[in-house]
Amino acid sequence: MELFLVALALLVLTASFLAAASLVPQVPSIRLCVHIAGPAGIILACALGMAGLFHGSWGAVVPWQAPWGLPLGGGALALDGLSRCFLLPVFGLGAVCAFSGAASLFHHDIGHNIAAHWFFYTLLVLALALVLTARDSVFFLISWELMSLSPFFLIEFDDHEASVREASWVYLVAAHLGAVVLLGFFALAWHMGGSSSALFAGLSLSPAMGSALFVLALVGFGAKAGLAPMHIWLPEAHPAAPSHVSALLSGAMINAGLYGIFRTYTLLDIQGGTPAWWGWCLLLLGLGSALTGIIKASGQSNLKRLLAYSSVENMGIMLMGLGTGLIGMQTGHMGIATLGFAACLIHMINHAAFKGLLFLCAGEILHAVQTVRLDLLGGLQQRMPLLGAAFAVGAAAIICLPPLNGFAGEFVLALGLATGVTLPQMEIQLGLLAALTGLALVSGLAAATFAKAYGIAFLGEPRTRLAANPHLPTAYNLVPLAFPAAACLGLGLAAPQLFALVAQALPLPQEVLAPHTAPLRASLHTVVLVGLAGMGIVALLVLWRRHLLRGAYSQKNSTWGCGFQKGTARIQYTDASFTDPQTEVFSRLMGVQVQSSMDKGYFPAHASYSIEAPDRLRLRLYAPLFDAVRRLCDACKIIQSGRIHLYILYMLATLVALLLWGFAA
Amino acid sequence: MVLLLLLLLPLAGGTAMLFASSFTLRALLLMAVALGHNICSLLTTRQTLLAAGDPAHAAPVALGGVLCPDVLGLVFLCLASALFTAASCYAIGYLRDEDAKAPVRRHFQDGSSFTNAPQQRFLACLCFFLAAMSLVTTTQHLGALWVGIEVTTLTSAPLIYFHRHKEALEATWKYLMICSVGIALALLGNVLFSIAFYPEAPQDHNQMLYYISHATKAQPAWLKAAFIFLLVGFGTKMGLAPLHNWLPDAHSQAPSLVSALLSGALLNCAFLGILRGHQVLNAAGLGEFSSGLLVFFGLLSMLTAALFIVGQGHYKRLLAYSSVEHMGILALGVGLGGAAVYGAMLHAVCHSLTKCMLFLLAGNVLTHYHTLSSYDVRGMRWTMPITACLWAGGFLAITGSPPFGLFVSEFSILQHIFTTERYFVGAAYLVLLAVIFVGMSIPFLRMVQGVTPPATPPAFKETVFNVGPCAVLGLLIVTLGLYMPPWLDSFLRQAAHLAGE
Amino acid sequence: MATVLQIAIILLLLGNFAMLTANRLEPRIRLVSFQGALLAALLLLVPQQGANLMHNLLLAGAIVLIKVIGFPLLLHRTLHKVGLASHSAVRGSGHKYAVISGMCCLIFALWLETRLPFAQEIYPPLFFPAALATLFSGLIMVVGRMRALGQVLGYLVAENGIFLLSMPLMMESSTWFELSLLLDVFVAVFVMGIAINYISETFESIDVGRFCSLRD
Amino acid sequence: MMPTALPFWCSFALALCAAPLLPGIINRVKAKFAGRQGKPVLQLYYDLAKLLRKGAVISTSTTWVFAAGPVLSLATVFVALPLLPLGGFASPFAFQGDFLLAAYVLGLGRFFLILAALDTGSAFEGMGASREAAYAALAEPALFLCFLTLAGLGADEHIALHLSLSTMFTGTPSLAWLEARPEVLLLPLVLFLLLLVENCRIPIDDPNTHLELTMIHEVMVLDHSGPDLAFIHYAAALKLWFFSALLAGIVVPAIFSNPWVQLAVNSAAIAAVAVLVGVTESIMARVRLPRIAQLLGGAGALAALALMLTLIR
Repeated sequence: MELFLVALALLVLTASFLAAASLVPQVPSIRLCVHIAGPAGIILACALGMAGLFHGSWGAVVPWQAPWGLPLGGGALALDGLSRCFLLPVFGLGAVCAFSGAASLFHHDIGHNIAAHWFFYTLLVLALALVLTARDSVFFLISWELMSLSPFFLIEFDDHEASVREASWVYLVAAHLGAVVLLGFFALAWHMGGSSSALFAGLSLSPAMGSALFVLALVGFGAKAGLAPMHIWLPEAHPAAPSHVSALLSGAMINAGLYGIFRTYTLLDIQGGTPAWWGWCLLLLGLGSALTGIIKASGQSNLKRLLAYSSVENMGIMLMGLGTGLIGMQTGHMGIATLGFAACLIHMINHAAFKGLLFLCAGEILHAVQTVRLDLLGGLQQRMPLLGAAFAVGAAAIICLPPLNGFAGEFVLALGLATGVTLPQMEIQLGLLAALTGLALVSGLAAATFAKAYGIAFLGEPRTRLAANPHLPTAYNLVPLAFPAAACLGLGLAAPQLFALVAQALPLPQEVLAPHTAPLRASLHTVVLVGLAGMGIVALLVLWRRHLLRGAYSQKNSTWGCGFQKGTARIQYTDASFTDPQTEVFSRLMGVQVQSSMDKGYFPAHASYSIEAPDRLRLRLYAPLFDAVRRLCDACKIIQSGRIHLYILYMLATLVALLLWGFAA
Repeated sequence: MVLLLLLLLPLAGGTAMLFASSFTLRALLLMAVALGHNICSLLTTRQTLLAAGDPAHAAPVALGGVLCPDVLGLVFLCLASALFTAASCYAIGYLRDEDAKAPVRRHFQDGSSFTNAPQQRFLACLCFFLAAMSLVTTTQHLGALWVGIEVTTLTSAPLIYFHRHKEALEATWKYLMICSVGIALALLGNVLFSIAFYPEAPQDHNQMLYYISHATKAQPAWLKAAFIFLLVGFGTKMGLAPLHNWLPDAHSQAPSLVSALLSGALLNCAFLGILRGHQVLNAAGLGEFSSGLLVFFGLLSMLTAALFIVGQGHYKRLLAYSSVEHMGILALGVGLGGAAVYGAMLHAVCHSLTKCMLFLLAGNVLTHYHTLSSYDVRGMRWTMPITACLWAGGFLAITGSPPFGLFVSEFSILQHIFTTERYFVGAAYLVLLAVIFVGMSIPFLRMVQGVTPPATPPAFKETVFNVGPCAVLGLLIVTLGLYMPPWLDSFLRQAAHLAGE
Repeated sequence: MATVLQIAIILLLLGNFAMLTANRLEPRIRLVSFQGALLAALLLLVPQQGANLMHNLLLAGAIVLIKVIGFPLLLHRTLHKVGLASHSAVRGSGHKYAVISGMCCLIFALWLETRLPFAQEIYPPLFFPAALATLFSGLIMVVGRMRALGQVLGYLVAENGIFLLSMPLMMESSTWFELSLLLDVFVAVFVMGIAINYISETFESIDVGRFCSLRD
Repeated sequence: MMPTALPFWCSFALALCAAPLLPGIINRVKAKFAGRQGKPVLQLYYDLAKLLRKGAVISTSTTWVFAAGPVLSLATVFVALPLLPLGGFASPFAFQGDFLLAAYVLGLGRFFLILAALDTGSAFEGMGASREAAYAALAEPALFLCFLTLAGLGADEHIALHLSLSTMFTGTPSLAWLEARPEVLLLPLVLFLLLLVENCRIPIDDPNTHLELTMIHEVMVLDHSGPDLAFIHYAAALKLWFFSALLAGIVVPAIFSNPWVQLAVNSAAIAAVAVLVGVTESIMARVRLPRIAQLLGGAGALAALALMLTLIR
């Protein structure tokens, strides 16, 4: 705890330094100072914080009382297993993204107030750490809002672009609307518990009140987590933000929404047991988000939008885990509960690693080629092999391929769902198994989507001149990628250990857990062994192949064009054509808009085909809603007509109405 | 004596101002009035608080008991004093710049020519305005309070008509007419109070003390009628919907420092009038009646403000409507009673500081961009970085986001709504706050972000005078959002206690 | 005494209606000054609880000075300055509505009187509704009149109504306060007069119906 | 069935050795139907031997991904195969949820094969890659449903490893349908369809066509040559064995006391599956590409039906 507090103090210190530096004129010496001191402070603080997390028992609850100066609430903080699990990505990605951001901003930032950027970055990390440890409603809300607002200033970094302004606005509105629901949630919880910190000590509630709180939490936190109908800010904000920010937002910040839901559930004690529909609601919402996310992702041609939708998918998978855990608890099947909760946390940690990696890679692509539109990329693997390898690792991890880390979470979740076959009630069995089938579809589509993302962006021939001559990343740019890439591999091989760590954080008594964790750890050990064996086999095969080719005649030549000799990069498959078979199946869900044109005749000279998948929820639901409100407001503006007579008439009418109301009875 | 100085200092300063011919003299005089008034109000506050805590200390009384401040009034007095200081600092820079411009200027909208009112008269009215507010906040005599509020109208009308062009005149006329009529109704409210207590009448000038202590003997029907008239009357001045119509016009046309004072200090004074009535009704056991009305008008004001904020392109009108919203929140908080009253007191403090800052900043924007339309202001962060930074912060503050003071007050009001299980009120409150946030975010962000339009004059010099007061106010609201000094807490709690907690 | 009082009250009501129907500004100004005189008379006629005659006389003198002499002078001066003295008639169709609303207000005031408990006969009969009706007539004039000066007259009438209502409650200690009220109103009208001057200079008319450039 | 290690490893060795026979059998059956003599049954062995000796032509567009495709596709089948209860003997690696590992490991191989295809930059290979990715995604739910149905048959949490391939595919189902649970018979049907999809046989894909525009799997490996192509062919054969072994695990009841008899019966069943594939290929035409998705949907629906019927009992 002490180390953790020192880390927080260091973050505060860094933030105040940066705030001061951002207000003075940006002369070169100050810029240099900020460039070095800002990220260094953040990285040091994150390292300290990380050390603080591993200091002492993982599951132990360590409370602390911070000084508090407001008339409401209090400064209660506590570290427990759940907080530690969620803090892991915050500190890990916080440091890595600061490193990467420092490398990419060092040269590129004429005119920007870099100190302000790093200030808000520090604030975000600090607020995240506080959100995850706060044990008081007001403290939590303040931290939450700081955490929600500071990304806004990070997203609007390139605000001379209209799309960035639009995106930052969408983010701000979504964040605030979610926060408003949370205001209601905490005020209600306060009322129920009688004090601002009562919620965090656990509330005993009637089912109706408990469900009201649960729904408020689900909507408020779900908006942050990017759950399906409330996800629309994600695909806008991530492409607009600088990539190191997207990585942190996607890998660490949206987890805070999940944390909120998770924490809320553990704190609500419903008389007569948790209502059954909670778990099903979460499972359904999770599956819906996962499917929506991945189907939309497969239709995107902007890499960062694709990654953003994939975050929606992964949050959905985590929520499915939470829902499974709830169902397990509710039906008294602790094995399923253990697996579900553990899956949620494991996948959360793993997601931070690979999504952070992928966003950072996307940032390097943007830096190298000036675009992340897949149809303008290609051939980057040959030109930037290390970057390509990092992306390949991330892509393989995100589609949950063993032996990388993504597999563990999905494995545990699928196992939890599959255990449903042993339950006595048929409807629960069917529900869980249907969810598992959905999960299988999601993972299949994810594989197709990331095959597209990596294959179209990095493989084949460059589709544009810029992609053919990219601005090569320096070692400083690449080193930060090594950490999450190593985490993808390392966490995959350390899956049993990760599971053991996470198991200590589960909201279940350890004696209940014990009979269920041991077999799972054994299974994970086998998975790791098989993975290691597979790596061995691969190594052997590679050596054998090399041996075979060494003796034989080999040559390099251009790709065989099936008889078409004038092969150019333009005849390659593009992202639109790659998605086509899925589009045929899911076009309705994907909301794709196909633009194809072809000259008439037998030998068309010109043809083009492109697809776009704008968010229909945003275009068909939210935009018209906002528009309608605006039109309503405009219509009502007639009452301020500018005529003084009318104004005085309003007064007269109000007076008479009040007198009539007051004395009629 | 100190108490009397609160009144005499600005009066004397204002009179001297009429004869001060050099700019430096006027500036010094203004600063002297502001600082002197500040010191006097702090001393008065200290004396009153001491007297409240310990009977051995004598409470300050002046003018034969007409001036007899209580904690509730002192909250607003201190606010008025602080805001006046900020506005005076700003005024020095502002008037110096106005002096430097050509005497006959072109209006940036229709191109018609106009002149400024003489500075002596403007500054004198500013001082008289302060004197009137001091009277309002220190008296316990409803008649004197009424006179004070009427005088604020009469002295602030010339302030609004500083730039002598058509729109300003229109705004001034509307302000003058609507507020005069409104205050006339409030006067009737005073009369009805007297009728309610008839044939008894207070023997000295501490009417409030008498009314509160004898409230149970009064006629409830007359008290209700009196409160209705007070509410409509002072509500007009305070800007409760649907009586708020003068407010956006006057605030948008007045020089920004005047708007800041109107919004931050004057509206509070009018609210004090309503609070006095509420105190009496509370004491008479009719608190439910007055609370119900306050809650209703509070929500109605928030709704009206939301309707006008969404799609509002004119940034000073936007701020004015936001004042309507916040006055609604104040009324709501007081109407809800209990812990919400404390929230309302805190809200009054934080709103005044924030709104004053925003209006002063709006003055900077207007000076630089020569437009009141938020559509034509872009890229403030590049041309005027500190203003933009404070402007964006002010937007977050005024919409009640942490870490600013308004978050604490809005949340404590919300919390009390839920504690009293008025879930529909709570839902309406939250929905309206959300709509207002979305509505305000669009123009504010549009102004801060983006690329500066090509026609903008090259550079804006941010000086101590034009951003200094704003920065100090900004610092104050951040501080209040993170740390509440214990003395302020107890001060506000005492005020809330008086206002019917 | 009571009969005289009732006559005065009836005259007051008739004056209200006359003002609501009057087209031109000058007769309205005369009617307002007539109302001021009535006010002074009523002050002396209405039985009061704890005031002495000297004070009442002083106050009545002040009323005559301000309302009967001061205001008409001020308003006439403004009228001439603005240049509307000769052709001040406006063809308006709104007057019948004004009269109807005046009637409604009277009815409303009578209704309100039945709803309110009157302690120990504060007001003589008809006094309360008449005063309230005066207040409302004033407000209707403010609402219905297009010219700035008309609005000021309406404001004065409303103010007179309130003054009437407060009359029976006056006592020794509050005389200074009533005086300061009168002064306040006078200053208000003075400031309004200045504003009207500016309006006529700037807009070349004092028709505030044209004031609609500030709107949403 | 005792987890006897020796028969299992023998079955594994048999699989490794005999897998290239299966395409030979299929081709022979097809030739017989067409009234031709046909290629030798051991043709693939000759091909492999020849390819391993040859050099490779590697496209200048490619990177290490191109080489990784064949290697990984072979390695992953190597790894996935021992997770199965080969020859009806429980795998020594069996654990709860190993079916997930097997499915994802095969997915890894497929993923890299798709990437290798995209690495060439060829339009045709991209075409194949895109189809492979899409149809694999659709096949996955059906496969999982099959597994779950089998798990549901023996549904009892007291059986250790009830969610393991070794429990699912060692004769329980065949015993079950013998005990009047005819819905289990749907499973071989679905699995057979999945076998056709995963191994790119008619009516889904035609490995022998000369029209690249209609191919799926074969068109993906157009640019691979030499040892790379050998790896791919061998991996494909092993994968065919894998799916045939699944089918065999369902239909062959575990009633043999002698392990070697069981091994023999199992292997015969696998050969029979190959024959069945050959027959299917001979009597059916290739369906149009858009119909494949419907076919997979149908398979999923059948599997879901089987699952529900199983659960209701």
